[in-house]
Amino acid sequence: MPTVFIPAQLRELSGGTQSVELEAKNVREIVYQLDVMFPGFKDRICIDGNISPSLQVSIDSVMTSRGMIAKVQPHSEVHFIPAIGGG
Amino acid sequence: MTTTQYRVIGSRPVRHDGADKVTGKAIYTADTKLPGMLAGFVLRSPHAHAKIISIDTSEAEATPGVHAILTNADFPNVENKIADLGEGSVNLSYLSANCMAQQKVLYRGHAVAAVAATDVHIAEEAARKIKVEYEVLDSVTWVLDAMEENAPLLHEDIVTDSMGEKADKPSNIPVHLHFEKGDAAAAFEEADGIVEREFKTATVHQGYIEPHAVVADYNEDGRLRIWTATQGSFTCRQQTAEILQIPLGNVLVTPCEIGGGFGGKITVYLEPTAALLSKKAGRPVRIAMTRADVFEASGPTPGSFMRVKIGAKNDGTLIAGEAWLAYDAGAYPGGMIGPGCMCVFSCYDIDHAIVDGYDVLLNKPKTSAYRAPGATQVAFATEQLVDEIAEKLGMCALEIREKNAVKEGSRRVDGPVYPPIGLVECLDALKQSEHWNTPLDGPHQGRGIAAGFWFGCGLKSSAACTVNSDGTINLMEGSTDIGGSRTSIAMQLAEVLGLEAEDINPQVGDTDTAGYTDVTGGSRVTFATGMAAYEAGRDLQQQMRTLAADLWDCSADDITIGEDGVFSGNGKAVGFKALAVELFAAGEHLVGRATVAPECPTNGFGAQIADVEVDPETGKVTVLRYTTIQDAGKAIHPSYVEGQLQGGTVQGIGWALNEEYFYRDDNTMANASFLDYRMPTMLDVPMIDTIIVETGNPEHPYGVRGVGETPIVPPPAALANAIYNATDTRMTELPMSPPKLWKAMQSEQASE
Amino acid sequence: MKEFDYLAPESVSEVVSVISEHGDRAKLLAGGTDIIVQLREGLREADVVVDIKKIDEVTSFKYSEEHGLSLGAAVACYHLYEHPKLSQLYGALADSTHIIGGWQIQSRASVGGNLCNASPAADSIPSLIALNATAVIAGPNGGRTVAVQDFCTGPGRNVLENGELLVSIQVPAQCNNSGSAYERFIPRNEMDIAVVGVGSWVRLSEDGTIAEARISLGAVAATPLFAEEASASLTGKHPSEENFAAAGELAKQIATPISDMRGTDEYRAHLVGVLVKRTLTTAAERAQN
Amino acid sequence: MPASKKVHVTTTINGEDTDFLCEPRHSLLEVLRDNLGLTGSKEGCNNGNCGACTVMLNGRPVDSCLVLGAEVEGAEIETVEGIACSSNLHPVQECFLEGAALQCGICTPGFLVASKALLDKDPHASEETIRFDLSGNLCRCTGYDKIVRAVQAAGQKMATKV
Repeated sequence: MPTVFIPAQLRELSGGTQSVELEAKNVREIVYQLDVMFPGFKDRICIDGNISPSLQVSIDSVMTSRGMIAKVQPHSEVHFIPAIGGG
Repeated sequence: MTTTQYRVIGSRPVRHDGADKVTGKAIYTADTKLPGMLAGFVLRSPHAHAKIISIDTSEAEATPGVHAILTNADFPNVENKIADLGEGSVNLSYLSANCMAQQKVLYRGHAVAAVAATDVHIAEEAARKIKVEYEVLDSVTWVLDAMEENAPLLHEDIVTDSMGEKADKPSNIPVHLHFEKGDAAAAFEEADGIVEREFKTATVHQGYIEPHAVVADYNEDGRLRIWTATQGSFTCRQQTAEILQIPLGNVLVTPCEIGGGFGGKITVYLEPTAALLSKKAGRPVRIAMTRADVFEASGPTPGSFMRVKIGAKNDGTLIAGEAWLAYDAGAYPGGMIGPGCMCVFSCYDIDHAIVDGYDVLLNKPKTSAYRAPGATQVAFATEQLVDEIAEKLGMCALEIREKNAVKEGSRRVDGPVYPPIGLVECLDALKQSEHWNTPLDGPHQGRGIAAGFWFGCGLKSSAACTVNSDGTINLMEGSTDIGGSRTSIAMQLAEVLGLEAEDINPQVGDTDTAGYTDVTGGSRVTFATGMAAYEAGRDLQQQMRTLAADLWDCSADDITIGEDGVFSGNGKAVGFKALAVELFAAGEHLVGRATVAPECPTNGFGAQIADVEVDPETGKVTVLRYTTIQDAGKAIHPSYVEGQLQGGTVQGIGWALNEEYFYRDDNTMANASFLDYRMPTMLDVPMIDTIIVETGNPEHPYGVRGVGETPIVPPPAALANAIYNATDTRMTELPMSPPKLWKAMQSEQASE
Repeated sequence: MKEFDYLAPESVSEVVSVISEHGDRAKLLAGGTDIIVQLREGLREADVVVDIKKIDEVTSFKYSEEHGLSLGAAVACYHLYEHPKLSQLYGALADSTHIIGGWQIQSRASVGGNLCNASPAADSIPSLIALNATAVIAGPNGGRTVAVQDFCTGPGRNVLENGELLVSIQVPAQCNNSGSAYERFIPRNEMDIAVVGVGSWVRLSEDGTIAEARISLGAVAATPLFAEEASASLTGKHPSEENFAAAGELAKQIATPISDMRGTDEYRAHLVGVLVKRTLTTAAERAQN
Repeated sequence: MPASKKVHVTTTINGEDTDFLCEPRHSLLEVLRDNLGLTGSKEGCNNGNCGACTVMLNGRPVDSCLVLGAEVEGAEIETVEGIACSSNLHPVQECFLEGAALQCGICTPGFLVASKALLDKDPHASEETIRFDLSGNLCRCTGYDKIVRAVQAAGQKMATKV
């Protein structure tokens, strides 16, 4: 099952839990399940149903631009991290 | 390590745009002249923070030669919409208000009105006749002051966002970030050695030699044409269309040759203004910033306050890290704090770390990216602490870095683990270098080293190649060429097709002709647009294979394409050119195309060695020798890779030693000129030796990693470490200018 | 930039009449490296810009062993440091003119312009003062001369009155046993404004002691200063590091520097000591050679 | 305020007799770029601190932003456009290209004019001399390393050609 890391700033919602494993095929499924497990999770990282533009999703160290529809593999590691601009 | 032998890649052809650029023929934005073109001038705020009470343009309007005057009333209302600009996102209302102040001016240099006239002098004189009544407000330019509860508030509607959680009252802190990995508090308890310091860095500017410039022609049919100095024509098109609230498809952006950017020419400043002036005047309008405008109203990159702490075991293993970072955002949110947090410990495998970061609004121009934005500041802190703890533990500065360097599988504080990376290889190259193995031999001299990291991104790129009847190729791509990228992109296409670099005629297209391409930034162009060119070449080859099968009376599957681009099958072996000529004669006109969107960061690591001599009487630092080492994955055009390393390093040296925004008591900038901003001249730096490490990037067909940004990261830290080794004085504030270093040396002597 | 008229008279008297007529609204143009920037940035305004480079007297220079150097006010900097003999005789002036701006600036900027602009941090003025130079002025009531050390009256202000212009600068002849040097401290190595600048001149006696010395300080007061006491203290002394350092300490006493983006008052005062010592050392070496 | 008249100026630019009308306030740089279409000389700062507008005025390198157009009556001016001889690049141009001594290219015209002036004076100029004499030209891209080497290489080419 994919491992999802709970951002440190949202661990107040997860009761300190740092990561969870859950059955999911894409980011949307992850977000919705986490929102059930940790109510309020979705509102913290989404705007208008999409990942907040100030965040990006890292799946196995790849910064996906696909947001909620990005696919995850059975052994994927998923992080929600700040978006980066470059010079 | 890549061992493949290439024909074109790794060679050093003369760049395609070279002759134009050494004869003065290359056309930059300010060189563009359209029939009937007017000159624009932007009137800017003399105050750091003020309410605009009224603007009276009547006298200016009556000036002969004036064709249009613009104020904030002419700008459409844009909602608080967040626009994704490919590389980062922006709130459009802030972007618009940064182009033309709305109710308040938030920094000296903030645009308040603009004039278009037959001549720039007339426009300027008319602009000076515009009467703006201000109510001057208290202002703030130091990051910690701006965070105070009773600080002058820049925006009434901004509250702190802590990953989606909003504070209940407004403040100058739009964003608070927090990261944790492991249990830092417990790890510090177990540490045998701990070092902690506070650091400050000054606001610095990208310092491109070409001031921002734009030409806009708003056509009667609603079509807007823009020629501009931008790092990204597509993002410029989007920003302009969104601010003006016009359809994207109505805007054509032609990127002219660009005189440097370094991250500072991504945000639009002048385009909407020029467009609206053109619309009002019914004629094309050109606006160019003055150098003072550039300093006061564009860029810069954040000044910062940082408190960083690291802990290690006696054997030198770094086990704990803690960082508290506050970065200037400037007048609007969206600073560089995210990457700052993610880079503070990015070179070291530290199991337990905690990082807090704050984006802080203050009365400076809105900060923008500058080469590895946010990373140089934190490297200045961490790389000094690493030296300090090594000294405490009796280790050598290189040894402790080798022991703790991140490698494949190391996890960053923000979570992701690294794929294969090259820091260890860079440190090894440093260790083997002639520089490292040559001792210093004079008084007041010192050597310092530092490592650096920047993510390097992929984003989206497109390329199309049209085959000419002689088998040469016109390559159309969309990446503004700031430093020879046309050639490094063309070389990758030449390599795959078995051609020479000179057989490719690369062109940077405008937004109507090139496929969508993100900015020239993020160290991505040679990597991603190069990949697009490679894929376009592959596309062409597949088409040619199919067509050749008809020609040669065999099945396409029977035809193979060699590494040298030779098509072989049915007893024939024909190179690209010959086959293309044959196909053209047979009536086939070929176009290859590709779009790519690689998503894996290219992870550029580097390490640098600095030798300095410090004048004990004046505190002036002379850089004696410098070596920059960088993992390029694979260097396509080594000369231009070296150029990136050397240029980034010298920018870092400037940041380290003399560059800074000075503020007067009224919080207006005191040194908005090249004379007083003090970027390095040729006389201030030595030759910059380079060592290119090539670890190969598995995500790119030729193994390319981005190299543009990382070289600016280590210099302040490497020089601070060198200064310490020369003087026993730890410099925790940038720049380490002579008055500051002299003062610090005096205090050091007094405390001994 | 605001509009102005351009005139290029061919005689000093024509200039005098034009600037007498226009007063403060006329600005003289020699090398232009200060005045054009000031007009462009609105720091000064003019109705008429008077180019003085068509006038022989102000664009030429001559040297004689009897009268020394007569340096036309508009002679560009490079003439001084590229001239084999002048650069040797007037080391401090060669030092100064070689570091005013970059090469491009030195092709245009003049010592006379640098003097008239009267910046406290001007690089050539401490050298002129150390060399005991005199300003030769023409005006509606005829000519007059003023010692360079008395020429500047404040930042950007000088003794020139309505209708007057600087025609040339008279620098005394040099003997074999004199030498001079100018050094400034700047954070970069070129293209910068002096944080402190010091010009020193010494004449040695037959016995190797100092017969006479003149030290001048820049950027530590509203005008460049002649450090009279520090200079006099060296008479009869040996050119040694200690004596030079002691002169530096005395020179510091007349410095009243400000703190600004170029340095603190404390740092500037400290630099006076360092640069007095360094320039005296170089000046003495040049005198000995 | 006086209504300033345009000034008629006759001069030689890149060997060609040229005349133009300009306002007294127009700089030589503005005249070259706007009146004469010689946009090779660049404006980087407009106050003599970057060297991007360097041209030769009567055989000396000057910042053309600090020269009034009206001043150049009877003068000889050479700009970057005049460095190449018909279709042949000058050694200093060749060496800048071969040595990758430019990135964005905006400072390049100024560097080329100043470098050629320096090498005409002394093709064997030392690194120290090169760095001193070209310190009035700012480059933000290259870190100067390749520019210094290109100037040195051009000096060698020029010395052997003579």
